[in-house]
Amino acid sequence: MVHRRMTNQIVTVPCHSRGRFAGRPGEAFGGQFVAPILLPVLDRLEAAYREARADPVFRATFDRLLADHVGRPTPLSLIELGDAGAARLFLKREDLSNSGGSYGGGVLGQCLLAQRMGMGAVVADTGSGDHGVAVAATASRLGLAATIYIADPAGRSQLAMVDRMRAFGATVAMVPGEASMLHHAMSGAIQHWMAHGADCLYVAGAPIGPHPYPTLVRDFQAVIGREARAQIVERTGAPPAVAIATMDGGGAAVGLFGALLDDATRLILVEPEGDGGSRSAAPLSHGRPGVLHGAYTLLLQDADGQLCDIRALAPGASYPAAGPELAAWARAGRIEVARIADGDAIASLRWAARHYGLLMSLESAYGVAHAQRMAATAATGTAIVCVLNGGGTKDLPLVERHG
Amino acid sequence: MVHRRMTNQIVTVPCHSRGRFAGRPGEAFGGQFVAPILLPVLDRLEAAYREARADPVFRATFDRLLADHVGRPTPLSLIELGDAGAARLFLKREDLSNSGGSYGGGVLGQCLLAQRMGMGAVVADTGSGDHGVAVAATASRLGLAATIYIADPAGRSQLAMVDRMRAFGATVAMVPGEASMLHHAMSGAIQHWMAHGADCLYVAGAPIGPHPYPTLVRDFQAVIGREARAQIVERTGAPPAVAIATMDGGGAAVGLFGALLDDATRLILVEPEGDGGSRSAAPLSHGRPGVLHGAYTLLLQDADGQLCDIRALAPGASYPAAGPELAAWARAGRIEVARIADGDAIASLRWAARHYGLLMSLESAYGVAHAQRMAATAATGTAIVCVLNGGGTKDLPLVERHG
Amino acid sequence: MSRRLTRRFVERRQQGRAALIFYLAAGDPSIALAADMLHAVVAGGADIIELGYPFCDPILDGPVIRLANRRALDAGGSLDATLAIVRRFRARDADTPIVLMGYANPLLSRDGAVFAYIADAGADALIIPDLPLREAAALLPAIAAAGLALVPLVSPDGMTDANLAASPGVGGFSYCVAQAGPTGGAAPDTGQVRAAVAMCRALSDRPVAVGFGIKTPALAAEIAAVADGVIVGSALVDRIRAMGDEDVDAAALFAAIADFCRTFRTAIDGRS
Amino acid sequence: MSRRLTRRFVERRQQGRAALIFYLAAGDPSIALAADMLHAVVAGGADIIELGYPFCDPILDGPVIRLANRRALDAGGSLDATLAIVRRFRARDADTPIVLMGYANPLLSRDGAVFAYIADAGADALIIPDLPLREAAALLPAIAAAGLALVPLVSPDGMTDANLAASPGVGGFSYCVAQAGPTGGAAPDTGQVRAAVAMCRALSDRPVAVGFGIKTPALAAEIAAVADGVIVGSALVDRIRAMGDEDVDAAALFAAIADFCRTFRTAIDGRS
Ligand SMILES: Cc1ncc(COP(=O)(O)O)c(C=O)c1O
Ligand SMILES: Cc1ncc(COP(=O)(O)O)c(C=O)c1O
Repeated sequence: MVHRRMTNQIVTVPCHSRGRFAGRPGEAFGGQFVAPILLPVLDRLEAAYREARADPVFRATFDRLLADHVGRPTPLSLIELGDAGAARLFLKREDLSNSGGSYGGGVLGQCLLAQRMGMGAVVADTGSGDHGVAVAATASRLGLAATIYIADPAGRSQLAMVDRMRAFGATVAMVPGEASMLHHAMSGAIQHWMAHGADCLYVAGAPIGPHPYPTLVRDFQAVIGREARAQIVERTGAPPAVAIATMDGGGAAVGLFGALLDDATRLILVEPEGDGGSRSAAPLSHGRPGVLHGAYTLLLQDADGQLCDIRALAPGASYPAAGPELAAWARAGRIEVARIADGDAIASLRWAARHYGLLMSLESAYGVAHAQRMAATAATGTAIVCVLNGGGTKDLPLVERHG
Repeated sequence: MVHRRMTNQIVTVPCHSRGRFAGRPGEAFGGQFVAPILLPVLDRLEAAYREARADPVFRATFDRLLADHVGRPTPLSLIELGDAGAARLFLKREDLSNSGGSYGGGVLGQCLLAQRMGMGAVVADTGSGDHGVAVAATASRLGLAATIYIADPAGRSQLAMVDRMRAFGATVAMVPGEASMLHHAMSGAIQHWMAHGADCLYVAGAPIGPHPYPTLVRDFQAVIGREARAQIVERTGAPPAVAIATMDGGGAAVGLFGALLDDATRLILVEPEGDGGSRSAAPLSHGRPGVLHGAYTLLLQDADGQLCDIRALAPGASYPAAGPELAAWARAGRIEVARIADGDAIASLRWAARHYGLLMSLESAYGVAHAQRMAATAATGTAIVCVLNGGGTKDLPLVERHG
Repeated sequence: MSRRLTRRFVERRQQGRAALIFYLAAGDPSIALAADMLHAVVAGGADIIELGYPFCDPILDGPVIRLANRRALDAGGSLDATLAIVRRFRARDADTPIVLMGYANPLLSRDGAVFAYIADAGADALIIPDLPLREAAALLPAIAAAGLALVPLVSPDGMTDANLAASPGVGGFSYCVAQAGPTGGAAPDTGQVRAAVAMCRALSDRPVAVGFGIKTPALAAEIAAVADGVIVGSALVDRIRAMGDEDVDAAALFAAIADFCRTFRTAIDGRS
Repeated sequence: MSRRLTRRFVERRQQGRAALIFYLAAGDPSIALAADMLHAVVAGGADIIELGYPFCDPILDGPVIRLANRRALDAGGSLDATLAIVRRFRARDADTPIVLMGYANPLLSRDGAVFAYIADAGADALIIPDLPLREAAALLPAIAAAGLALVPLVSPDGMTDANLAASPGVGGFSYCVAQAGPTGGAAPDTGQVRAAVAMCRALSDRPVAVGFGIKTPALAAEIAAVADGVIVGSALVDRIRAMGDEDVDAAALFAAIADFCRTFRTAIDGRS
């Protein structure tokens, strides 16, 4: 009896009503695969969100702090591609927000929920540091204590991120010895949360984790897509022909795409292909369904169900799973999935720095590399929007080392 | 015959028609105190600017790149001061622009002029690194070669700034062994310029230097004040009661104040008082007239006319002179001058990080510290705007060391 | 077969003794020694074995068991290897129930025959900490059909999804989690354990076994006085790790492990 | 008195020799030795001395002269100290013109009597590289009234503010700057210098002295063939610095400096 087949999941996919996202016929991603101790916490969170969504005061507070704390709206930058017959490439500048990353809306919404639920603390994990900084900054603004789990940082750039989190008053917990693997930091944060669920909310940096997290993150991040859509309509008269985001957890992607689902826009999620080996961080392309951190979704795993040891070049892209809703959109054909190799992303990062004075994070560069590729063959004037998840200062030592 | 009197300058202050700013009666700051070799370059620059200002294409290009390169408009953040009877403190977020500092407009305008004059290169000096990064980024966007002079950087944060400049393709020249003194970097840049004046434009980071630089910088930076004024009118119905900027060269100050001169707004320029000793960077408060880097203005100097060896805590605030127009405004009573000690600025930086999740540069913190002080006694609802010159990541090691 | 598990609790209750349950990771420190390791634990007085199939991200576990999972994986451990160990154990022990413990993904990434395959190897029940009843609901028919039982976990502050606890396929015993943090934590407060056990009894008639943080024979004895079973994990795993640092042959290893388990057996039997 | 300077150029022209001008920083390496250092330079054949009053930010100067300014400041140098040195020099040398060279700020931060004070000390003219004629215009009456002359600098690519070059108070000679960069740079091209000198002659009847980058007797001789004066700065300053590293007494120092200057004198007189 050999059980090494890669297809044919358990046919009766676990399925209850809440937090499920339909993929192919019969496929439902999401769920709440967590220790029973977290279920009451998740149920409370879901109820609080339902209430908050209907509460005009909550919505007004959220909008006010999007402006006064996150620094929204973020700009949209047109990159001239030289050639007169070229496509128009617009970059949605999430790097120019208060904490310098694309996490502002999702973090603000979740922290406001923690406050509404009477909690005094939040906990989060961070790979590149951007999400940790966003959580630390927002917790500071709302008077919450924050604990941030990060893989023991090696380079000086990551140390600068830790310095920032500490300046905001956060406690930074280093998860030792496990390279830059985001999912170990996440496990640390979730363990912390399990031990302090009554007063402490886990704040997700991506639309991953158990229900209701993917829904919360999608809804709170949707401001990215709403702004981008309005900005592009203002500048070109129509929604974009193409929208592109990198799959680094998917917080920016779900935010951008969420507001464009009803348009004719092609939505393209770009996965880091790595160097073809252990660096591939492409769960939508190469994963199969399974459970990680509370969600049934597409995972990079071996035949035994062990997670692949991803060592993606971009520290923010080393999560071996896709968010369940993104997995569903991809399986259902609503979004396209592309892949870009590390070398091409680095070339794109350098190109933008050298020719446009724009230093983007390595995570973002996978999406921009794909956008460049599409722009080269697209019809004249085609409007392509790509979200920049963050700034690249932190990544320069990495890029240097890549040679 | 003793010539140690600190007052009684040469009564017939050198005076020609161009680039003079009237201070007290009989006082005229500015001028072109440069080696004769630079005069034709300055004359060409002045003529080019006169032409450019009248050219709608130049203006449209400037406006387009303010949006698509600099990422303007920058947000305005309201900081809730807790207390219901408090003033309203608005921060103009220059930190949330493409290069993360308040230099975008001035640098863009000057680089466009270099391009218009057919030059292929620019040169600049930088203290904190912010101006150097802005010049490197903008030169990259416009296809100009950039050389940036910086005092040999010590800390890892300044190294990160150097990494950024290099990523944009700039050549970074370290001025050795002279601590963090901006004016040595500036002398290096000016020497470079003198040797390459035909093809290379010096790009000023502050409204200092020989005519027409103070005027160029003021005009190109005015976008800061125009935006801030409009944003505050939109939110409060009127221009701000008070506008505050730190005197770190004055690029942000001149930009903010320039658009508010015709309002009833109190304009307050805050000088770093330091620890009372060699750290004072307060040329408006403690300087007397003299010539530095091409301009007749207020300088921190000894009785012999030697410049004071400023070792300001904030690397961007270690310039011993005020811009000539700011000096004139101060002497003429149009702006008020205040002073803040290092310790108070650091406390303010920490306060904003801890309570508002906002990490500002140390330079900015002098202004914000004064704004806090004023807000404490101002009438309910008084609108105070303070410009944030840049982000504080680079300054965290300094703040740490200060204890 | 979950009946073997139920029968064992009934026997022990009739004897007035609490059931002693040891957790260990299948393949730690070696696949070759694993079946004999289980026999040694039984020889030391275990009534039931909780056998962990290893996972790379054991999110409910503290450092001791995390590292044991890592060692087991490095030694070639997997769900298949775990079931092979169970088969070898069953060849010499048809009585001691084996509860398979592990995380959801290695099961859910298999096809629908996985539960039959597990039962066929000789395991009796399942503990899957990240498969709460609301998510297990759709799988319970297959679990029940295979003759297995999914052991429900009851948290210190109550049971969520209590409505599903009586479904076919849920059973074996109630796993009373003594504290909120990960495994291997501080010793639980006996008063709180007493309350938690009472709550479990109110929720169902199943036997109640208590785990998490029970690291000494004395504490095990205290808990045994109020519960139907006591579960010891990190303490045994840590002992196995410590033996690995000593240079002993297999026989000496098994003897030491049996001796270690016996200290718990003796303490419990002295009290219960 | 600028007449002393004018007279010197006339004398040299009549002798068919180019004037040899040396720059040094007042007070480098010591204030006490400074006047005798000037006498040594004259003994070595200097026709005119360009004496730098030190400034902390000598923006037109390369590293050699920057450091000399630093040394002079560290030794207590200042405008006052420089003028005291001039007074001491004048006590024994009433003939050699002294052109004071330095930056604008130490002058402009004084009161209006500063030019009379300078003339009174015995200096004859001023070179102020950051005071172009357009800025000097308002000061020229006071300069002229004190009997001084502001020496105009003429850049390689022409003269700006040429309309002001004939104003009273401008004079002494035309300073033909041989190259665009700071002092102490590479040797200028003789052909270019020839063209620059011709341009200076077309602009005014004043004698033309050439400076910047003239570091060897051979080059000085080549320039002397086409100009009325040759200015040597960094080469002498660097020699003074090098002597400071040797442990010699004052007499030996002055002798060595005089010898150094004489190599230039000899080379020039051999050619011009
Ligand atoms: C997942 C898991 N880990 C560990 C243990 C044991 O807990 P401890 O290690 O605190 O003794 C159990 C008990 O069965 C368990 O289910
Ligand atoms: C300001 C200044 N520095 C230096 C020099 C000499 O140039 P160099 O050092 O290249 O010989 C002169 C010549 O007078 C000068 O005016």
